[in-house]
Formats: sequence, C-alpha cells, structure tokens
Amino acid sequence: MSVYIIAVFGVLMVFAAVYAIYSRNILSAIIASGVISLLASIIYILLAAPDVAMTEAAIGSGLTTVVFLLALKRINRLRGTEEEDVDA
Amino acid sequence: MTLGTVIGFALILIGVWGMLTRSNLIKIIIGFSIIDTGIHLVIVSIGYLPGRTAPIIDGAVDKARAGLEVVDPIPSALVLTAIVIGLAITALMLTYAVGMFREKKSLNIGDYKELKW
Amino acid sequence: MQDLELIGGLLSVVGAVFLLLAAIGIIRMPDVYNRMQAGTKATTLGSILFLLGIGLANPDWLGKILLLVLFIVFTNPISSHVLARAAHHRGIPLAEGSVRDCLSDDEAGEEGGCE
Amino acid sequence: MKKLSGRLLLFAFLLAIWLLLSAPFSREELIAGAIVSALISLFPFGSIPIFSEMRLTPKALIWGIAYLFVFLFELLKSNLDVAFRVLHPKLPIHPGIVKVKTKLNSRMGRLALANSITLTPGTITVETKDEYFYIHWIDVRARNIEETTRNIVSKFERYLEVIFG
Amino acid sequence: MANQLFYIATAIALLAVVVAFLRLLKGPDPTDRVVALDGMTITSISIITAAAFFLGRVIYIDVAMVYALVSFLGVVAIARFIERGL
Amino acid sequence: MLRRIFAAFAVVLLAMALLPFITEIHPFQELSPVARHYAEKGPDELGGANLVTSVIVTYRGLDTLGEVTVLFIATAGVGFLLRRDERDEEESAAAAGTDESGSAGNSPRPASELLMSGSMLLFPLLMLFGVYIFLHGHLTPGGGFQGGVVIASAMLLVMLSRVSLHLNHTVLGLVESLSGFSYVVIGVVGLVLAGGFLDNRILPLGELGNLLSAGAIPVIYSLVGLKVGTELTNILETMKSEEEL
Repeated sequence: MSVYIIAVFGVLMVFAAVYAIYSRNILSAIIASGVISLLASIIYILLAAPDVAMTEAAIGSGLTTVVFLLALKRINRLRGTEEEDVDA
Repeated sequence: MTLGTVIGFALILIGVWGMLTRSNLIKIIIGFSIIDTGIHLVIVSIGYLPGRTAPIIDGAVDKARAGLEVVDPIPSALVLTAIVIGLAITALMLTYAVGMFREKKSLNIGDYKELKW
Repeated sequence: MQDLELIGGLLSVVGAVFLLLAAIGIIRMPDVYNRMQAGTKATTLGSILFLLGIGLANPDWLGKILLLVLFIVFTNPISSHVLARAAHHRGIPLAEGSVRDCLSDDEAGEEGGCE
Repeated sequence: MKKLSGRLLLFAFLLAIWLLLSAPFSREELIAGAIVSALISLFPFGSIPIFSEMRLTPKALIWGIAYLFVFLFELLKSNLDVAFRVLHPKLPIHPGIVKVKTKLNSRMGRLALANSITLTPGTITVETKDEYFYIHWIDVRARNIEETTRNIVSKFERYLEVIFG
Repeated sequence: MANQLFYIATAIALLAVVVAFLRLLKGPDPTDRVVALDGMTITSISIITAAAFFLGRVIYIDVAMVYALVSFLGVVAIARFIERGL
Repeated sequence: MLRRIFAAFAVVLLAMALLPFITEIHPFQELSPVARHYAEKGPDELGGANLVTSVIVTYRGLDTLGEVTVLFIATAGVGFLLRRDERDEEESAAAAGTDESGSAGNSPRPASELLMSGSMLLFPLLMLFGVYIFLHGHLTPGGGFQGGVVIASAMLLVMLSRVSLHLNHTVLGLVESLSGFSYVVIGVVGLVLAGGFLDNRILPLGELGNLLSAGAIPVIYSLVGLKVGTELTNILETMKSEEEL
C-alpha cells in the first residue's frame, strides 16, 4: 500500500514542481512550492522518518511560504504597484 | 533503485533546470528550494530499509531486537538539521533579493550586468 | 472487538466517499465561493468520519484522534472564512446565475434590497 | 475576579489537552502539564478575555451537549444536500451573499456561531459587521433579512445564547 | 475484512487528493489554488492517520497534528497576503 | 535560446552523473555498523527512546551546535540587511516628500473579528503544543527544532491577526542569548562531568519511556526549542516590520 501512496504523491510532486517553475504568477508558484513540501512530508512518514516529516511539514510548508510572502510584500511595496503577483 | 531516490532525482533535475532557465530572482529561489527538497528525499530514502519501522522505541518496537527492526537514524538526523538550515538560507537569499530589487527596481537577473564580463 | 473494527472500517469508507465528493465539488463548481462550499466543508465531515473510524478500530488511540478532530473543527472554518473574505476583497465576482450580493451592495452604499 | 476565573478556565483547558496528548497517564506527566499550563496561562498575551466570557453553569453544560447533537445533525443533513448538488449533472445551485442579524454579543459566542455556520456546507461567513453577518449561501431561498436569519442563524443561536450569552 | 475496508478507504482518499490537485493546476486565480491546497491537506491528514494505523505506530498522529496546524497557518497567511493585510 | 541549450546540456550532464545512484545502489538489507551500534546500544547508553533525538543531541551534538550557529548567523544577516534597508527607505521617503505616504491604501487591512477571536483561542493551544513537542523530544517524534517552529508559528498567528503588534526585540534577544548560552554551558558541563561535549549523562538516566528519562536531553532540547523559537520569531518580525523602527 505504501508503495502506491509514495508513487502517486511522487508524481504529484513532479507536476507541482514543473508548475512552480513555469507558472506566470509568482503567488501561484509559491503555493505550488508549499504543496511540494506538504506532499514530501507524507512520503517521509511512509519512509519511516517521522521526525523529518514533522520538520518538513512545519518548516517547508509553513514558515518558508510565509517568508516568501513577506519578501514578495516588501518587493511590491518598493515597486509601488497594486498587482501583487505578475511575473516581472 | 528505490522509488524515493527516483522522485528525489527528478525533483533535483527540475529544480536545476528552473534555476538555470528562469530569469526572475524569486523563481530562482523557488528552484533552489525544490532542489533542497529533492536532496532531502534522496538522503532519507537511502536510509530506509524495506519493512522496518521508525527508530523510536515504544510499545511497538522490542528494545532487544531494535537493531533488526528500525531504520537508520543517522540520515534522519542529518536531514532534520538540513531542513532548518534551509529555511534560514532561504530567508537570507530572499533578503538579498529584496536588497537587489531596491538597487535596480527589477527582479530580472538579466538586468544585473555588473558581474558580467 | 471484530464488530467494532468492522464498524470503524465502514465509517472510514463513508468518510472517504465524502472526501472524494468534496474533491469533485472543487473541480465542478463554477466560482471560488462555491468551490469553498463543496471543498473545504465537506472535507470536514469526511475527515471526522474517517478519523473516528480509525479510532473505533483502535480504541487506544481514541484520545489523540479526538484531539485531532477537535483541532480540525477549530481551525478549518476560520481558514475558509478568512479565505472567503480575502477573495471578496480581491474583487472576485460571483459566478453567473448568482442571485444577489448584499456585501458588495452595502459596501457601495446602495440602500435597498438587503433589508 | 472575572479575570481570575478566565485564567483558571484556560488552565483547566490546557491541562486537559496536555493529558490527552501524552496518552498513558502518569504522575510525571500530570506535574509537567500543570507547570506548563500554569506558565502559559500567566503569559501576558490577551487570550484571557475570551475565556472569562464563558458561563460555567450546569444549565449551560447541558445545553452545550444538546447543541453538539443539533450541530452534528445539521452537519450531516447539509453535507448530504451539498453532495447531492455536486453529483447532480445540472449543478442546481443558486448562490448569493445574504445578510443576517445575530443577537449574540460575546466574542466566544459570535465565533462559535460563525464557525457553526461555516462548518455546515452551503453557508460561509464572509464578513462580520457589528450585529450583521454576511453569508455566502449556495441556495438562496429567502430575500429579506428576517427570513434569512430564521433559515440560517436561529437554529444555532437558541443554544449558543444560553451557553455564551 | 475490516483491514480491506481501510485499504479501500485510503485508496478513495488518495483519489480525492489527485482530483483536488487538478484544481490546483487549473487555477485560474491564486485563490482557487489555495482552496485546492486546503482540501488536499485535510484529505492528507486522513491518509497520514491511515498510514499510522497500517504501520501500527501511534506516534505518527503527532505528525498529523503538526500538519493540520501548519496547513491552517499557511492558508491564513496566503489569504492575508491576498487581502493585503500581512 | 543559447541559454536554454546550455541549461539543457548542464541538466543532462548532471543526470548522467547521478544515474549510477539510481541504477546501481540497491536498498540496504542491513544497518551500517555505526547505525547498528546506535540502535542496539543507544537506548541503554543514553536512555532516549527516540534514536534520532539521541543522535542529534548527544552522539552528534557538535554538529547541532554548528547548526544552531548557522541559524544564528542567518538571523543576524537578515536583521542587519533589513535594518539598513529601512533607514535608507526613511531617508529616501524624507527626501522625496509625499511619494509613499500619499497612497492611503498602503496600510495593511485589519484582520476580521473572527480571526482575532480565533487566534486568541488558538494561541495558548499552539504554545502548549510546541512545549509538548520539545519536552517529549526523547519519546515521540519532534524535538527542539520542531517545537521551536511551532512556537514561532503561534507568534506568527498573532502577527497575522493583529496588524499593529510590536514584539519587544530586547526580550526576544535576551531569551535567545540566555538559552544559547545555557546550551553551551550544559555542553561544557557534560565535557567535565561525563564522557564528552553535550553528554546527557550528567543527570540520572531514568527508565526508558518515562518523561523524566534520558538524562539531560529534555533540558537541552528545551533550550534549543526556546532558542529556535525566538530566533525564527525574530526573522519573521524583522521581515514583517515596516516603518516601525
């Protein structure tokens, strides 16, 4: 069972990674990179590494996303425009 | 050849491709974090032994047979610290990106020509 | 003992079916608000049933599973409320065929229909 | 006095959660949990007011349990309703944002009401303004504010009014 | 028998994650993607708990709790960013 | 176009270099000798049920010290770069006059009432959960780093729900330096009283699986948790704060 779950989530991770690279919208790319981390943490559980899974869930998808968003907000403030997410 | 390593390598290659071809600074940093995740996945899945369980001894694992029932704890420990450092590095890189944007009002890597020769 | 496990299994399957329905709702619905209706809310009941099923099959874990359920019930509505508010503030229009939008009317200062 | 009861309630709440988390009960866990809960409930971040608003009378407790069942029933009913709408090939929805009025004043009560509304599929609280809630409703059946209030809010409000005030 | 039921339930939940993921790819607005993310994570919590059941380790439920908490925070942060309140 | 060709070339090269890893490394059937020692002797030697924790805190304690140092330096870097930023911004804003302040829509939108009440309700719960994670680091998954991250998340929730919140940098810095200092002191005490740096056998080992076991590991991990929590809160607060300084 766990092999199938890993396979499905692995394929989803690859799709999300390609999407994160090619998306025109930076906010969407950040969301996709958060999804990669969330899926990775499930795979870590199935690979018998719960400590790593917990760290990845907490840091990879929570704080990293927030740090990206804060940086993006600063850049938008400097740019002075209202469009927050267009790929420049 | 295990599934985890294959996925990890695929992520590393996608991340490298993204870092090399994208020109937006934030996209490059996202590519970096994808590489990061891929490397962690590879290391953890190298430490995994099929059919064994997590290296935490409680009711489900017999202490005397621990050497035969648990997976390798060392890769977990390494990856755990690497993830925390990855966050700090990402924050630092983003801070630099903000600083670079302040200088040139652009996130496009092509606009930074000072180091080209 | 065996019966309890069987009931738990059935409960889990029902929960999983609700989760699947929620996902289909996310795909089929026409705009953000309706996707939220189908998506993040049907998942609540689905995951509650799924988790309780596992808790029934394994009664030692029931305490932690109840805590997890409590956590989901606390956090899930807040996140979808904040998201709906953000979507409305961003100005995402309601889907075609929507009946009315009192909030936009009130913000625009139009008196009338919503009393 | 009021503040003290809020702190005590918070302390009891945290201790109960600690004991649930560290599942096999032992004396060490109890002592550690008591120390940690006491420290957090003394922490100077304003979570106290929201706890001091709760009523701790037997009547509120009984109505609380009754509310739980009412809520679960509503949850099930509206889930089936939304599931039917999702599966129906024509997608029979008439969405819209309506306005309802609530009588609840305490923050805890408003939070519980809004969360109950949001948790039952078919309705999401989009915005709150004073005594009005703006609610996205998947199947707008009523036009004016009294009818929408009767349709959406009243079934929960009766109980929450007793519990939180 | 009962175990098979749990396998079926997990498979259905897996399918639900895949279906929700399609909406994440499809978009059109970031808000839609966040909705898909929210649905995916709540479904994933169930899958983690099912994995804990199959592997017989209660400790994995702690991970599910952190996962639930963090997905909530992530969604709130993105929503606050969208409404310019961060 | 040329750039894409070069990039494709690099990726193919990398793939070829990595291919042996995929095809030739077979999954191990046995633990390596070191891991075997950790798994078999670890519970008796150190008394920790979670072997990953034992490895991080004691067997590889020096690595962890290095990591905490890297985290500290990164925090300092973020703080330094952004502080300088803000001074520049103030100067340029003062020079340019009303350029920035003219747009009133720039101030962040206040959070909804429900989010505020919800964060009041959830904040103590999250703090409790963070403390639980780092106090039980030797028994269940988790530990100082994860617990610290959860505490930082609790702070983040408050930051998200109250726009005009000012966290006191002095207090944060004080907690951070005190816990970092005590961490090193405990490490040196281990060097003097027991086998080596960060050795946990300076306190009685207790019985495997109890809360009060594994010697000094809970103490060390609590300190790490406090340090990481305040450090990450500091990063978030610095990146969030705008013109407050």
